[in-house]
Amino acid sequence: MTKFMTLKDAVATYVKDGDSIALEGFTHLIPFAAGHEIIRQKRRNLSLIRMTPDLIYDQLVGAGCVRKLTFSWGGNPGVGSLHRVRDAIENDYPCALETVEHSHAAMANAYEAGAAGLPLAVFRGYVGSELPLVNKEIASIICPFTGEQLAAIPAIKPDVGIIHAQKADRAGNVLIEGIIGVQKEVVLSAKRSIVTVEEIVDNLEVTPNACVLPAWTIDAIAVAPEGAKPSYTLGYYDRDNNYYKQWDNISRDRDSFNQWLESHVFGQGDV
Amino acid sequence: MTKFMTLKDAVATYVKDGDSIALEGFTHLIPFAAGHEIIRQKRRNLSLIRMTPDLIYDQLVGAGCVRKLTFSWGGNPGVGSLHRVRDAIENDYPCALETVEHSHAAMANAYEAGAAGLPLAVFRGYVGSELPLVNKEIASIICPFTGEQLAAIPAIKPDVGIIHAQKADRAGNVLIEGIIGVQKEVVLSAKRSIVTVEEIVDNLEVTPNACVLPAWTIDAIAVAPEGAKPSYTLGYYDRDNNYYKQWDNISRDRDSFNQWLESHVFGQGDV
Amino acid sequence: MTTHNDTTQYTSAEMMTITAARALTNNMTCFVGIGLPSEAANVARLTHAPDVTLIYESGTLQTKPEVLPLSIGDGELCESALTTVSVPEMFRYWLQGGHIDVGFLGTAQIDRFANLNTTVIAANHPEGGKNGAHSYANPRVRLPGGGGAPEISTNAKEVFITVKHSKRTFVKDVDFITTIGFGRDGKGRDNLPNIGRGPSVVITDLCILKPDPATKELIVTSLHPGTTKEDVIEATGWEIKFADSLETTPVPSEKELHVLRELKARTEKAHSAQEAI
Amino acid sequence: MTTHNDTTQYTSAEMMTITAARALTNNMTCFVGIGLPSEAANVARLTHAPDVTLIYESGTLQTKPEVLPLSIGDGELCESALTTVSVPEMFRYWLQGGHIDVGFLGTAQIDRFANLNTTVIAANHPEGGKNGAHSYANPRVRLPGGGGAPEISTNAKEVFITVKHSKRTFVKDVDFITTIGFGRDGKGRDNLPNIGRGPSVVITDLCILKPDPATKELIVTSLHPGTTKEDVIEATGWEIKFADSLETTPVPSEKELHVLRELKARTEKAHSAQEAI
Repeated sequence: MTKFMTLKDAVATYVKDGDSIALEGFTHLIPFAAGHEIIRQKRRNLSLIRMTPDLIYDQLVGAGCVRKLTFSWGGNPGVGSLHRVRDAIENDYPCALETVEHSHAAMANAYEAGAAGLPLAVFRGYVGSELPLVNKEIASIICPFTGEQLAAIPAIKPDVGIIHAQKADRAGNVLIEGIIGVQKEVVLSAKRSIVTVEEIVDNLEVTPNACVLPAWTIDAIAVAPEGAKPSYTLGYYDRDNNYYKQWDNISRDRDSFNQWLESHVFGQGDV
Repeated sequence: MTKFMTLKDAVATYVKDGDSIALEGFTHLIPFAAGHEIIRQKRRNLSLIRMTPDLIYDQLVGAGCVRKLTFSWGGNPGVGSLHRVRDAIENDYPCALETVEHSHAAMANAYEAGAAGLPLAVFRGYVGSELPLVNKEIASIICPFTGEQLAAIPAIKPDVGIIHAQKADRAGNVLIEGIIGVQKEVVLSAKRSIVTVEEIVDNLEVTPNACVLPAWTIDAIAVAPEGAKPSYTLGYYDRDNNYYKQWDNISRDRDSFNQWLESHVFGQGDV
Repeated sequence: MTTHNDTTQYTSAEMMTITAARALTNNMTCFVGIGLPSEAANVARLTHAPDVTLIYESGTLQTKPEVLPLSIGDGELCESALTTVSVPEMFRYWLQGGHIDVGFLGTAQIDRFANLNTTVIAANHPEGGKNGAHSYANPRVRLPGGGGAPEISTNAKEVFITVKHSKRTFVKDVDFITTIGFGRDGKGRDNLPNIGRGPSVVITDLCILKPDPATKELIVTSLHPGTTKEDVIEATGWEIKFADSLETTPVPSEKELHVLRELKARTEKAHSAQEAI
Repeated sequence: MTTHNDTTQYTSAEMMTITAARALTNNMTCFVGIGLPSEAANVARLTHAPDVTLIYESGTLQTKPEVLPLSIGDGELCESALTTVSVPEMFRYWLQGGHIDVGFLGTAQIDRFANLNTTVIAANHPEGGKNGAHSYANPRVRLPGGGGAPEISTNAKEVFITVKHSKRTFVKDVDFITTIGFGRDGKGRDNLPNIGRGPSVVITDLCILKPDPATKELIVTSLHPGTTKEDVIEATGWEIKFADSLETTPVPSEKELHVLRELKARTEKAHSAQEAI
């Protein structure tokens, strides 16, 4: 059953060197607090999966935690490049980074297939694209009824799924609301899962079809107020778009990034 | 764009002899009013699709509207048989009835695939079952990554999808709440769609992830208060379990069924 | 339904339901079939397993109905659930996704390898054949069909079955395998790493049966009080075997009987409340 | 961002956005890419097409943002949407399911067959090759990647593209086909009945281009006021052709300019409101 624990304990217990990990949240509810805790605990050789690596993976890559990155759109949204990711790909700094590149539709389908317990995702994708030339994961199947060739890629089933959500009740059931992305899929497909929440409440007070993850689908719940900042939590705080813009300068230079890392991650106390 | 119209006009405009039609609603929100209107308009040679044929299809079959039935559980829930369906299968009364039989998982996946625009559904199903011996639609594919054999069946894409829902707003957006079954899938996969609603409201007043069908996915909306009775509409009225029990006697006998048909369907005025 | 106020007396149906309820424990997630399994699962929840997670194929997750549903999608199931998901999501993410510990099923026919038939009864039909391919089109009795069972049986980690014991129901070979137990030869799950381990217990109104670990043939492991081996042999369509260490099933407790009877009385009242046609 | 209060004056960027906005009509469902397409789509909604249905890949259906989103999943998009679905549902049911009339895309590189490259710039790299297979691993410039575009381009019924015109952007052959227009030879969509008809218009800050119906090569069909053929030739990396009946794009109206400038001002204000790191 679900264990409420500190984020420090949750990461120490469930995140191991070499794990494949998906920290998801499609722009909304990106689990930054959990990512920073992974950096603080100096996990290494992680294989990270995320549709949009975003600042959170720029930080994890820059901190040297990552050896492999699976993604489908690798920029700083509306701003520009992820400089730490580029430095790793282009210059092996701070270490070499292998990449597996997909489209959004492919990754969304692969998460769906993972949650559905299937070994593969089948979809009408990559038609005419040259991504299959550079990603050997992309295969195809033939429909036995129509003869149509459809794209097939392996389902995503990470060792650890990590998401941020609005709230949990005292039994450990979790409500996700707003842009829910692939978060349900990540928790249901992962071998182990960690959920950070803004708060714990007596009653989730939900409508009949709300996106609620039952307690028994989650391994650890940690309270992390503002745990998605500079991303946002609907109903709690807005996206800090200005932070995203400023990240461009901070991350462009190795020294300024390392200073940021020291003061904003390692310099922060336990959560 | 969506047209508000009477149920009579909606059926007259969008339901044709020989069509494949899915009137869905998993126990909840079964579109009885729409089914009765189809009987009144004497549609013939319909190919009906429903996971649980329920009383609604017993009535349509008994009324002679149907030549083919695709289903996955064909009883009167908690009560017994669907006598009109059995009479059609066993004695060709009032006409012969072809059946295509699936499991729930298969049909749920086939509706999902239809909504997803795919020609086939792929799932881990029918393992060890003898249904594939008697249903030639059931095929398989081999996963190119693991070699696992998985079940494959054609996607369901009906000519007409018909559902009942709680309410529409004045722009024609529809809220479905509670046990939502495969209703979204039916509307999204059907060539034409009809939705009956309990009422029209100024504002749906929904939470961010409510099951709402945009107006532009629907061809016709008809107001049909209590349009799901003796099934139920969450928030409006309960399931009439007693009606389901009494149906056993009414439907067992051809004469008593035909009397019921005259008085309760043909004898009813236009909706 | 006759109710009994004397809790030292109980019917064989009550014995069956309560014994079936005891198979569920507090930390299980159970995909519940309608009818006998639903009754047993809710008795479990209202007695020794208050936190057992009940899931119905209508999409209701973690539901706690006050009265038993007549159908798999009664309003009560949704209103008392943690949340309700679509039926495709239920079958894809929750069942096939591997989140169900126990699938709890009833059946019309069951054979020695715990294969279930809810499709057609046809063995005595002149056109009938054993493998179903021949008899299906022209059955003696047309049953409702598979519903959720074929995939519940393979995608849940294990399966409990509860069904009344009779020679008509307990047959050597089912007329049609709607839902696999262990296949026609007991080896139907061998070399299939991605499916569950299948039926682990069958609870009837006479006894408890479990598959022999080696052959997968159902054998009697416990007799309900007052039931003899002869009763079981008489009600079973194959040469039924008994475990060496044959047990006697504990009698229902006062609390269990009280909870079951209250539940059935509430249910009866709720389902009769509405008007006539 | 410089704003202009004189609506008889406008920038080429404003001309591009407003011309792109005009391509959308009131009854379309549009899958909106971030950046220029999002700006154009919202100008359309705030001017001539108040009921245009805007859908973003973050799952927001029928959204009506007050300010432009910086990212594809800003809170504004969800709060002003009819409803928000999961990202798998968005790509499976809404895009692949065939409910999108127009996919509105930007790009980093576009070629004469309207193929788009947002993956790698590599043609000038010593290791680079035209088909991308070779240059991908060691690019001159690593771009963000495909995101939603590869499947938007094939699953939407048609595609609009808006991008600034320059020789670096408008190349004869893209270094890498992230997203198909009409393929390397213009025949990439032939005999594929289950995909959309592809790019129907490209709107730049200089002109409007459309694919030749026969060859699928992009040709200029309308020049923006003040733009010459030479300007376009100079900014295009292949021998660009002009339609016989070459039109002049209508100038922005006062209302369009006002709406665009107000939208950008509101957006600027909203995105700068938060604290520094």
